[in-house]
Amino acid sequence: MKVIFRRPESLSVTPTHYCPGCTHGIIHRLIAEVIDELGLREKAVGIAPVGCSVLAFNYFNFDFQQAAHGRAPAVATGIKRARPDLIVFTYQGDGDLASIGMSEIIHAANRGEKFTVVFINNAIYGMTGGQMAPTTMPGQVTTTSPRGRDVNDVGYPIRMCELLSSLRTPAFIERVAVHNPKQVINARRALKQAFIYQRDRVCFTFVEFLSTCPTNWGMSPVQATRWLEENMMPYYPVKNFKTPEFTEGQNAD
Amino acid sequence: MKVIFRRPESLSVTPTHYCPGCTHGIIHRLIAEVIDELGLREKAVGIAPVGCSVLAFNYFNFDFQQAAHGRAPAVATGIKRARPDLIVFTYQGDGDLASIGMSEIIHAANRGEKFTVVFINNAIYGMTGGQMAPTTMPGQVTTTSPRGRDVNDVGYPIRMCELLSSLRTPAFIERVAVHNPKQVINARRALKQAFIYQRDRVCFTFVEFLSTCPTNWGMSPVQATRWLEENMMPYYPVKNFKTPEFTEGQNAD
Amino acid sequence: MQIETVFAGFGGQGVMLAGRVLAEVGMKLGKEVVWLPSYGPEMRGGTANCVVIIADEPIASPIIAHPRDTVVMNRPSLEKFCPAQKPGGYAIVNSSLINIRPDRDDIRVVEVPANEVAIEAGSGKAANMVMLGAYVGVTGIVPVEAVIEQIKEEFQAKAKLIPLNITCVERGYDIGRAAAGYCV
Amino acid sequence: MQIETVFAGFGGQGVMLAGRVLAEVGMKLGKEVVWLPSYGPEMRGGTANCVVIIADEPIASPIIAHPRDTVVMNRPSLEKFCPAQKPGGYAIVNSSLINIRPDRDDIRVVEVPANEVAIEAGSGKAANMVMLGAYVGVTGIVPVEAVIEQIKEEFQAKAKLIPLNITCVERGYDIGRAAAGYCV
Amino acid sequence: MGRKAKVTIEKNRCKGCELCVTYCPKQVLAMSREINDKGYFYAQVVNQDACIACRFCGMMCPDTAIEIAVEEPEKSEVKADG
Amino acid sequence: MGRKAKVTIEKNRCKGCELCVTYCPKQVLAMSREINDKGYFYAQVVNQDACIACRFCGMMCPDTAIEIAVEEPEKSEVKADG
Amino acid sequence: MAKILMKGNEAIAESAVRAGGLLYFGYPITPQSEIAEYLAHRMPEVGGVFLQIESEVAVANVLYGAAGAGARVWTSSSSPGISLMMEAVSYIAAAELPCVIVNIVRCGPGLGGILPSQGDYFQAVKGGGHGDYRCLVLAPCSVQEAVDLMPLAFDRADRYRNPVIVIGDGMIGQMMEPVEFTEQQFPPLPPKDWATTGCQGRKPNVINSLYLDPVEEEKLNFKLAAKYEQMKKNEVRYEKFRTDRELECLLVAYGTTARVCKTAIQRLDDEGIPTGLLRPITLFPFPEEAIYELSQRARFLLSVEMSTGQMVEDVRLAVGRSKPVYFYGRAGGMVPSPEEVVDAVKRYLAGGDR
Amino acid sequence: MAKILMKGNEAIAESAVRAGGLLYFGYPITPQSEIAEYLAHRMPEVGGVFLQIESEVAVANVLYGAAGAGARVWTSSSSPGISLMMEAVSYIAAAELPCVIVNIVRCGPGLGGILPSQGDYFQAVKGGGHGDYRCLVLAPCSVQEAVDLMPLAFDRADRYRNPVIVIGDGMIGQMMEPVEFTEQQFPPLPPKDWATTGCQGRKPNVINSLYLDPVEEEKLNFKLAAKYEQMKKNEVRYEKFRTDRELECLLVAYGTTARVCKTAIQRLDDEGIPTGLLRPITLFPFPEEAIYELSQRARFLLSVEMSTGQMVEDVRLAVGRSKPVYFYGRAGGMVPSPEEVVDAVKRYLAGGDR
Ligand SMILES: Cc1ncc(C[n+]2csc(CCOP(=O)(O)OP(=O)(O)O)c2C)c(N)n1
Ligand SMILES: Cc1ncc(C[n+]2csc(CCOP(=O)(O)OP(=O)(O)O)c2C)c(N)n1
Ligand code: SF4
Ligand code: SF4
Ligand code: SF4
Ligand code: SF4
Ligand code: SF4
Ligand code: SF4
Ligand SMILES: [Mg+2]
Ligand SMILES: [Mg+2]
Repeated sequence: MKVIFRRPESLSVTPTHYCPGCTHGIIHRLIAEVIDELGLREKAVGIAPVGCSVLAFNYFNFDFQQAAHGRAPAVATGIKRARPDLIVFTYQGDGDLASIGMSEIIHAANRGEKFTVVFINNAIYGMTGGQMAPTTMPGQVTTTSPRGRDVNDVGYPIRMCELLSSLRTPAFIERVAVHNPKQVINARRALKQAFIYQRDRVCFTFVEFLSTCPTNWGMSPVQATRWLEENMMPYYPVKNFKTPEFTEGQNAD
Repeated sequence: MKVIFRRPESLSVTPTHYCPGCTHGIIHRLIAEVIDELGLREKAVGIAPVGCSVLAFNYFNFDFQQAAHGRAPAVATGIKRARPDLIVFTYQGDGDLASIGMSEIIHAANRGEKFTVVFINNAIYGMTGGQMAPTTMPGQVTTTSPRGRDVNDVGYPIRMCELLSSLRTPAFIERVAVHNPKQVINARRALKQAFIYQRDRVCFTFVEFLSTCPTNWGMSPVQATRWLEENMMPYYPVKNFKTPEFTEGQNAD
Repeated sequence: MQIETVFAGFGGQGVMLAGRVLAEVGMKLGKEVVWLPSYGPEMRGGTANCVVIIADEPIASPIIAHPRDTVVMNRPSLEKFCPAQKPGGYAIVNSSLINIRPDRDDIRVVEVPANEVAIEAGSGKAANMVMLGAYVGVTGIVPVEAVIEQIKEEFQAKAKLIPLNITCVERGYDIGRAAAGYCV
Repeated sequence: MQIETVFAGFGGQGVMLAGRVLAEVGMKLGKEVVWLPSYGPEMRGGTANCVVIIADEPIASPIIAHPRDTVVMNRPSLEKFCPAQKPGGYAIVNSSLINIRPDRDDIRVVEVPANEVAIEAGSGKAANMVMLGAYVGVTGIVPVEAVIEQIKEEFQAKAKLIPLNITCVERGYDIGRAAAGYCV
Repeated sequence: MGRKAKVTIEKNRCKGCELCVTYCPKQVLAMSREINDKGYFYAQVVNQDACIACRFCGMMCPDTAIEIAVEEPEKSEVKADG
Repeated sequence: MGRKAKVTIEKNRCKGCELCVTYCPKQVLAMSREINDKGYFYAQVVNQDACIACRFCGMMCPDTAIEIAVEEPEKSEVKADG
Repeated sequence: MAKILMKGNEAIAESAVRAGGLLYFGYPITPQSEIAEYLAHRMPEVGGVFLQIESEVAVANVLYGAAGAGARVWTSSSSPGISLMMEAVSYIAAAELPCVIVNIVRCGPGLGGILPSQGDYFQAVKGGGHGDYRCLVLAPCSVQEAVDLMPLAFDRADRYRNPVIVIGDGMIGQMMEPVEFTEQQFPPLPPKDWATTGCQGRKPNVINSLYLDPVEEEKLNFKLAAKYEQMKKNEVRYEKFRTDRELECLLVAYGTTARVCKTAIQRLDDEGIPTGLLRPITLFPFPEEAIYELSQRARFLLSVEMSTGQMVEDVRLAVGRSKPVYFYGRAGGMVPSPEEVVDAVKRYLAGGDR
Repeated sequence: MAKILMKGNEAIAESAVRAGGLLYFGYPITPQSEIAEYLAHRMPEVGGVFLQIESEVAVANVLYGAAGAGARVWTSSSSPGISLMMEAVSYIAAAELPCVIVNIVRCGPGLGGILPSQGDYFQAVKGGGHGDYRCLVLAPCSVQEAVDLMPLAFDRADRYRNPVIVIGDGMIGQMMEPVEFTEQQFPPLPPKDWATTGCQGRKPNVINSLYLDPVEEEKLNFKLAAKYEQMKKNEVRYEKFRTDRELECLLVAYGTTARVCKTAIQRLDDEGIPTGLLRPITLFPFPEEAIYELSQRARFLLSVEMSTGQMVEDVRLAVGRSKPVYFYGRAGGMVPSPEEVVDAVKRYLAGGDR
């Protein structure tokens, strides 16, 4: 028998602390797979955010830094400017990236820092117990929007891909999802593309993952995948927003 | 003889500390004129940034707060949430708003805070002596880009109107200029519109002014108006980006 | 007099609620009380626990290294908390899920098949109330009637759960009373 | 021995440069020197000034409440700095722009029509060098040759400005020398 | 896809989320009635023969509890879906 | 626009930026050869009669040094260009 | 009113609402998110404002704005979040604006952990932001005291036009205790005639902290310094516990550790070692004189903290070299047990490890 | 090498470059923007990195990343900008990363003014961020000393894996003085085998400050505390001026005010009032013992600061109640003159206003 699917080398054996069915785990695996596949493990530096994935450094088999809440893009800038030869990615939740870290992500993107951002949009603050995120859906009940997100009071959810795409500099921006196998396959492709662009020092690369938080959404993991599909997908279209034009040749691996 | 043009009531007599020909002064006057015209002086609260206009509170004849660098939109949020009946505007430079204050402006805009932002884009840090701003033009020489802004190293200038327009919530966004009388007339119209929307509690309102900094651009005021026209206008189109659709009726004053 | 009780179990077993009910009852009886949850890293997925202190005098330190009593609903909790109990204290052990006993002869241990009892009463989710009832039964720390009153108040919004929970408290109480004899 | 000199004028009159040239010369002569600009709110538009200290011993405090000498290029500067001078000091006054005199009889005042002299030499912008030359002429604080050497170095990149500036220093120096007699 | 496949689920890694079970196109998997060491009802293989080695279960498992093997070696071996 | 206009420039408010002079469509204004109290060459009216009261000079003046009056009262008086 | 059992965080929130703290802006962080969550429910009921802001940096500047517009405004956070407020707190103090900031301290430095700590003492008391300023700092040791101190915090903030920090730890925030809400009476406050509320009928008001003229800026600095002296005169608060006797040791501790110390003192009494406690309730102003006075009755002092030694400096400042001042601290979320305190006292009594 | 006349800010920048501080990230702020401007030219010449970052909050986190990747990295700012770095500085200290932060202090609190001040003493010395951490703090009093201390700052940052703050004031930054760049020798440093540089041939490295287990977090806290004790033992630096005699008064002052004090001492000598100066060069660790020792030779001490009284607390801590410690301060950009210091000394000598 030949093994055709197993834990990638870049992922450590340590079991995660994530709740059952939380798609953080799927995204971790995709990153590890892509890094293995591109042979980048020994040059990789991941950056863990503050959020449920704060312990991500325990789950990967390569170097990691743990960043202050929202500042992972600044930390990545520091690493990459110090060592442009390293492969650097941030892993950030929506509270981390789209709320407190808004300035850092926009400016890193706009400087065209050549690292990869893995952005986990689960429409909520997972780690702190389910408060409203900038990405929380209209009407969605959270612990700090107990009557549902009121767009007249706090505005509409922020779409980071759209926002970043309006800047001229950042060149690879894509939104993907991981709530069913088809989406996972597509997500993996996009993620790999991002790392290739980084490896080839082409551009800033950004991949947004629609992700679930069964615990704070108050539903089963399977329900959560459906809720994501029905509620988030229409507002957060899964698609490529930007691909560097001038580098078609480099796309192939 | 009938006076048809004079210093508006909302502007104080105090001479400004601005350099000769700096268009900060023109924009100050426009604000004062609009506030006078709408009869809002006694309800107005301006917010001065950190930047050349840090002393703006000396130049207007109504209440003012001086905000920390970049945080004027947060300060405005506080005032407006405390006293929704007041007419609140921030006055911010491009270093203030587009660099250090990026997070605050995006989130205030996205919450739809009902104040007005007067954004002064002069493509440079004026007050601190001419360092590069996020809005500095490609190739433009500044004290921190002595070889000209290198877009491969620090990216392209940020266009705030375009960036904010990609958000769903903020509804009135316009870019204007003040480097010749025609532009001034247009700018005044847009600014007035913004204050009307605020007064009627319709939406977040944002007016970007292309402005000159003769001192740090190293040219005469008149040359500066031409440099702006030739270099900034093509990259920063003067136009309305967003107008609330649902409020046509309220547009008239 | 001051009695400290640790309620501990898996997250989701309802140990926090059980402790809180006891604290509320203590307060209403005019005692000094503190309810202190652990909110450490173990919150997500792992074990949950809280300490309830009931005392006649103002409570000085809410940090209890050596509680008198424990109410443990799973094995890790027993392993963690029973060794630290004061001699002479009580340990109420959920024997439905725990197949060991505290390795001590200076505390009084009562085994309660809480999950079985609760399932029988209508839902395994109310095992915490069985444990609470048993604890009250064994120790007499507060009158069981007061606990039942508190349950009514607690579940006001979900009234249909009241009978189940009361039944569980009562059945636990009976087990506790019965055990009180031999365990003392 | 320690001599403190304030160079003051409008922004753009070149007082900072004049002071710096003096400090450089002092340093090259093996003296202790400090050049301290005011960088306060007056920077933009208003007056500019710097203090130069030249001393034989290490300089303790660079903050000089009472300078010995002043080189003032406009009226506000005269009004601000001359009253604080030490008795016995020198005040070099740009009479092209200042039509008053310091209201003191314990300092030695030399009036220099610096702008006129500079315009005559080729450009009013070099009035600062006239003032510097005059100051050196009056006080002999450093040899004028050293100043001229420094000017050459200073304007290395804009070599065509060297002759003008040297001429201005020299003319100022002559005025200063001539005045040295009567003002002492 | 007709080749024989073997899906292995590491019982004590499983958190019982049911994603693999739900997204397996061939009902190869089902949840257990017992709990594992962590206290979860875990996923198990109940119909190995129906497996088409599509790897969907592995792709959906957040806890890398699943390993999939096939009888004949293939070209792109460990690559999951690249 | 044919009515008589009077433009007044407050000499010591002027910073000599030349914007009014440059953007006056009728060359009504010019820079002085003398400096004002602040040390600037200031703008002055040199050809009042040519003025068409377009207010451009006032609009461009960053220092509100300019006041403009016309002979007959108009409808929208103090409004500059609204 | 009957007592109700309430979690510290929720009780703080309720007390603030009752004290008229009707504008709350905050950003979630453990172990104090229950404050925001409670207010998300509660504020709409009382016509107040609850708004989640994008970051702590912004929160503190929103406070500035709202306070400047005359509102009773407050926030809460925990250590790293408080660090992000430092620039704005310095602005608030400089502009003399009133606001209340609750810090439910967790372990640091860095991301640290979420367990209780007293590691932010210096930051709160010496001023973690730039420049010469101080905050009034209140440190409750129980849920009831937290409830009682909130109205005081708002009153003093308004009275002194100064930020007031209420410093708790995860224990105070997470613990449930019976509480009673009693209305507190304060002397009338002066009108906020400096607030930017529109200049109708008066000259424009300006909220500002910029003074380019050093004479003016120094005036502000000296004015602020004088205000802090006023606080030192009028606001010192502390509790004495078993200090009315000759003491072997005077313990000094605040918040949670003070409660631990009380238990330790009871045990030490059992062993015949008379020990007392001075519990500062205000950390700034610090009860220097009270400590100095009591110190004269004790053979030595022991500062007990959940830190590696911060308040101990203020204790030493109070006592000078007149009596030995020792330190016992646990850190990282470890809470000293009464036994440990007892042991430490005995160790130093025996001429122990110092 | 011949001396050259250089502005403090530029000299600091040049010295850092020569010390291998080849990665600089910063954000403009008066009175230190010349540092960035100088480096914008200079870094490309030496293959270093100069990058203007969007804010000070981000700058400090960029330092964290770059330091974690093994680089010699530094920044500079002034008071409000430093306040914005507090969270990250706490992270850097917790993760034990080396970096150098230059603070050219201006007046605060709030926006304040751009004139020189020493109002950030507490922030630098006690740790303005959350949690138990300390920075090594170096305070030059001349351009030459600033130049000399930069290589030391980098060395000690690397050696202790700790942030080092170089604290100047506008005076130091703006003033020109003759300087000489001499190469300094330091013992070899251990390799940065903890840095995240790719895990080729080794186990993965993690840069982190999160410890959910209180036992681990406490270990970190105690480890850090031990490191700071090491610093106290090995790094104390100070200058004595005219202290080798019986003194009427011992002045304590650092940076610019120390120079003022020296002039004052000369004048006091002229008047026959023997006075000495202890100038701390390291503010943390503070030269406690040296001050205590010297204090025994003086009738009283006077702490002279450009603040309303900060370092004076550390002087008092050093001296205890054994000798009176007075304070003379100017603020808001006002610099005390030698005359004022002379007067203050005489006033206290006469049993003056205290
Ligand atoms: C400065 C600061 N503010 C707040 C927090 C508390 N905090 C921790 S995680 C988090 C939000 C996490 O949400 P998100 O980024 O969406 O990640 P998720 O947990 O959903 O994956 C917050 C607010 C913190 N640690 N530091
Ligand atoms: C926290 C902080 N960082 C930096 C500064 C210094 N600073 C003052 S103004 C300014 C930039 C001003 O530029 P801009 O906002 O474009 O306004 P302008 O002067 O061009 O009108 C900076 C960086 C400050 N005061 N506070
Ligand atoms: S709280 Fe939500 S995001 Fe966090 S681990 Fe659980 S399910 Fe995932
Ligand atoms: S520096 Fe530039 S922006 Fe500032 S006042 Fe002068 S011209 Fe205007
Ligand atoms: S490989 Fe495909 S068919 Fe086989 S068990 Fe997994 S999901 Fe089902
Ligand atoms: S997807 Fe993984 S964790 Fe979830 S049930 Fe299946 S095997 Fe278990
Ligand atoms: S009003 Fe028009 S025409 Fe008259 S001076 Fe002004 S710009 Fe010229
Ligand atoms: S525009 Fe105003 S300031 Fe400029 S020259 Fe004309 S009058 Fe003077
Ligand atoms: Mg999230
Ligand atoms: Mg600007």
